[in-house]
Amino acid sequence: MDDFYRDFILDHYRNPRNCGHLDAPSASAEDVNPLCGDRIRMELDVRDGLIADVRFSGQGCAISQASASMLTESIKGMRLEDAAKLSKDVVLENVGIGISPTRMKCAMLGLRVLKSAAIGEIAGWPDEE
Amino acid sequence: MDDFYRDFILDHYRNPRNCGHLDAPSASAEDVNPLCGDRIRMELDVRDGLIADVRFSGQGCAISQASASMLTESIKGMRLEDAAKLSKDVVLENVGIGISPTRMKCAMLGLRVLKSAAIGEIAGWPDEE
Amino acid sequence: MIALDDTKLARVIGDFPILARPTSRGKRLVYLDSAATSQKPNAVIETLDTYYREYNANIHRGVYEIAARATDEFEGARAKVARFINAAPQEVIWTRNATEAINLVAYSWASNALHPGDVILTTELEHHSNLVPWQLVAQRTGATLRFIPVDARGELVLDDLDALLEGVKLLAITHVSNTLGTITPLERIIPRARAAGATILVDGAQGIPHLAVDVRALDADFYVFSGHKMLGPTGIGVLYGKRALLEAMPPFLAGGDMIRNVEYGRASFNDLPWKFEAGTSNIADAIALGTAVEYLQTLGMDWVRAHERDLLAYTLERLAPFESRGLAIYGPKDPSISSGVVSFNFADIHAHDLASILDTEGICIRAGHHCTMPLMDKMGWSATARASFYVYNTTADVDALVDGLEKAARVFKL
Amino acid sequence: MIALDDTKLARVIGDFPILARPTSRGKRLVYLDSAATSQKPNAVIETLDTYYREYNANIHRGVYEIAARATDEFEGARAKVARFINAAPQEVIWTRNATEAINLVAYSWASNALHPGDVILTTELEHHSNLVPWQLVAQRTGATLRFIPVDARGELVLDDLDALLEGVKLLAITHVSNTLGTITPLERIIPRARAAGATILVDGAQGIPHLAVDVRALDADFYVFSGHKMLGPTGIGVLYGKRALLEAMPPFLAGGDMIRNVEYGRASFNDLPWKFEAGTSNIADAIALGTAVEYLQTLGMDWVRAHERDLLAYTLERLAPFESRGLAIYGPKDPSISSGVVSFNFADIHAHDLASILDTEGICIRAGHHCTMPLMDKMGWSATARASFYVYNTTADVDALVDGLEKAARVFKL
Ligand SMILES: Cc1ncc(COP(=O)(O)O)c(C=O)c1O
Ligand SMILES: Cc1ncc(COP(=O)(O)O)c(C=O)c1O
Repeated sequence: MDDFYRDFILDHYRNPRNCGHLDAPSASAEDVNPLCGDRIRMELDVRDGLIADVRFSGQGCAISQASASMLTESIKGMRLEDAAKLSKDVVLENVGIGISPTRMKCAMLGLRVLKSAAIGEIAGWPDEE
Repeated sequence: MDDFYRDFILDHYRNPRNCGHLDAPSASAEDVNPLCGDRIRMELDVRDGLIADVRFSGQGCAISQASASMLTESIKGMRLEDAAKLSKDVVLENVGIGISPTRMKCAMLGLRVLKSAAIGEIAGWPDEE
Repeated sequence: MIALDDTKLARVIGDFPILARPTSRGKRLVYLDSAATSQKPNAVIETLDTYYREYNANIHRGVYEIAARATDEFEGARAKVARFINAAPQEVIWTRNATEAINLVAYSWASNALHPGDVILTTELEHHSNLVPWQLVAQRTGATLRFIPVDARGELVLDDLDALLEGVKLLAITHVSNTLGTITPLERIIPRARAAGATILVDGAQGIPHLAVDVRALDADFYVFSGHKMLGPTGIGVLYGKRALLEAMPPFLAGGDMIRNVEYGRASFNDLPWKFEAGTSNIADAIALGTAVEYLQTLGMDWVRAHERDLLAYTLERLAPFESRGLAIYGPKDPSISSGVVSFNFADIHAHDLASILDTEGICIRAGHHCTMPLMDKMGWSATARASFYVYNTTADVDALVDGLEKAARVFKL
Repeated sequence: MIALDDTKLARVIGDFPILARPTSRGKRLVYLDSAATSQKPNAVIETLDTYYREYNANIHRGVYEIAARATDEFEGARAKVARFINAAPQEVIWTRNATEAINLVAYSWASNALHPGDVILTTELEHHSNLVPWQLVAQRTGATLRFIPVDARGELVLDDLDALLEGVKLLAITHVSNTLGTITPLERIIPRARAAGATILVDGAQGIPHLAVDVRALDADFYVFSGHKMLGPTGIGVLYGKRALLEAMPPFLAGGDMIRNVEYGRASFNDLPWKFEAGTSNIADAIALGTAVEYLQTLGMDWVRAHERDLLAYTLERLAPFESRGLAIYGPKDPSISSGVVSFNFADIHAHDLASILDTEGICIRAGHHCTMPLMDKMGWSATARASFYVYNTTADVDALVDGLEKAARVFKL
């Protein structure tokens, strides 16, 4: 796991992108990882079926926060229905190096919340699909 | 245990002495061994502090029934207060050969009920005194 | 008929270390009390050993290596049990034993779902564990108890089943009688109870060790069992429940692991199955139950059932000559509707005395009321002797029992 | 100060097989999570093994040899635990864990004894297991919850204790905080709660593993604990209760072993302690907990306490230089009022990341809310890292932790 914390991960952790809130989000969701208490909120601005803008907020470990930060970058401009179908690979590709199974839920929390926002109900854990 | 079942034990089991009921017992008690369901009732006729007569009834294994039968013979004519203080030795001497620990409560059920009748409240297990 | 030189059976026996240990009198251990608790194969014992020597750690919240392994093995065991009964893992709740599982349903479901006048239907065969909790529920809720009667052979009398089912909110019924071995005809009873709108709990404590169980095919709402009767360790059991029912039920025990979020003033609760698992689970024993289930699957439940049916038939055949000498055999004498249990009394030898005499020969049977006092009262038996079989028993064990009866006859001068 | 070459300590370490097993990365296992669950000595593991290989049998009702041995060992273990806490065997009820013991009191005692307006007093330090059951009791009975506050150091504020005790029917209080290590001043609180007429339950889950406990001297009405945190196996715990209280309480779980007499329509119940033990007990693990208690007695609880106090002092000394680099240490920093627990955060490294990095070095610590979410909220911590000690830990383990912190600082480019 120690090789996970590369510079760009720490950068996303310490300087999260798209962090904060939208004035009038057209979709949003929030969830916690009950095992560790990490919490993430995602707010989307959807126009013509496309994700025009996104903000996330929350607290937690470097894995959950950096993964969420990178995810917001990946999805800007994406069709909402495609975002709803994202698999865990998007997160795994963003972070680059395999995450230990015990921390997988940390990495997937942002994606889970994004998908919940996209489908309008609580989504399952992406790693259990 | 197989050497326990000598002729006189089987005789007491099959032909219990002092078995039945008294017309007007001056003291009585009844109890079950919750582990095996054996049940014994003791009725005493006490005159001038002496056990003038005794009857027992019940159902159960050869150990409990024969021990109770022999006990009734041991206590006839005994002072009630002495009966109340009887130790498990009276039973062990009657039956003659050591009883396995798992069956000790069977052997002591009659004595426990007798002591309960003598003291007017539920007595403890004689083997745990 | 089973051959004693059956290599599979020989291999099975070799898997159970306790069977190789002579008694203090130097006798071979003839274990005929598996309905009380089964013996454990090496694989199960070694699972416990490996857990404590290699990866003992508290589960779910630990990020370090041994905690991850413990969590995986623990949830993996749940998945094994779920597959064994054809359920989803979320529907498998760990409990201490079948009794706790029944009480969980009694507290969490029945205390809320039952109201004055509602009827709980059960049978006259039940173990105290599937009777007394409902007596207490009846006291708490004002519901009443009703019983499906048994006949003199120990079979359920279903003639009036539809009348009995009237107003029934809960049917609580055993899969197999621990006293008589009767397999209840669940496939005939459950559809009618379902049609009558009843919720159905099956006490599988004596069912699942001996019969292939598919909870979906059975269509029970709840199915409960104990690990220790199916080659698993003591201290672990299972409540299976249909997901929608479990989702709707409030938690039973509260504390660590079953919560989602807690404030000083209030709490919300975790998803299934953890909602019903409060405090540190019996981690080691749950994992070992997973091993027990694998062991049974490797044997094949069809083999298990066939083996026990054959043993039962052999036993009835060997015991028949004793009937003229005062042996009374209780329960259905048809191995096709009976699991591996034989209950009996021998002349005027009390069951406890019989058990003590057999013990001197290394033969372990149970004597007493088998936690079915009302059934004993109804049948007019003060106690019975009970021999019960499992995967490791052989015709040689039955022969030893028969020799033991001869010895008892000699001791009691019959 | 403890010397690392202490021969007693070396012998202790040798008794724990898991500590001799390197991690998958070839690191020495540095186990600093005993507050979650302790490791087990050979003697405990072997007790389980011997039980299953030599005398596994159901207890109390069996007349044969192995059943008699199992019964003797099971009740013998109860007697050992009773002596360990200075109670009578009848006052020692086996449960799965501390959580179940608390829930037993919540259902059997509190649901009957508490009424609308009654107050349950607890503390802001409690583990969810000693909080959520009382929230549910309050919902069921109309009682209200009140809290003894903690200060910023994690010590209870007792200034207003007499006012807080007004109208209190139940005081439910931890002996030791699992998150901060705080030892609560029970000897000051209990007499005042007693004077106020409260019934007193002490959550001893983190107390009894580390401190000598005499329940009579403590004058608690109930004292609960888990075997797995005190060198015993998972799946077994204890409810100690004063005899008169337990006698007056109705049964909790119903079923086999806890009954005296059963008819179809009603049942009467067994004597203590069996009245509260329904279904087949966790026989093997109860016996093994007896072994764990013997092991602790052989070490001597005074040695255990002194060892942990010394380790805690050493840890605080080694961690002090990190404070200028962003290390925040929580909880009382006085080893005389703290058990072997250190909770901390290091700069902006989240506790989970810290735990993952330490894991790569074989160091096992816990990260998160430690089942004390409300305390975390109050203190304003989203998570903490926690290192906790037990009999087998050494200054070398603390040194490894310190090296691990240096590594984490490098990884996070602090
Ligand atoms: C203070 C405290 N109370 C109660 C518990 C619950 O113990 P168990 O999970 O063994 O029931 C714990 C265990 O984490 C604890 O630390
Ligand atoms: C039919 C039946 N139900 C329930 C039980 C209770 O099982 P446990 O004691 O493991 O809870 C038993 C065990 O004897 C049983 O035979």
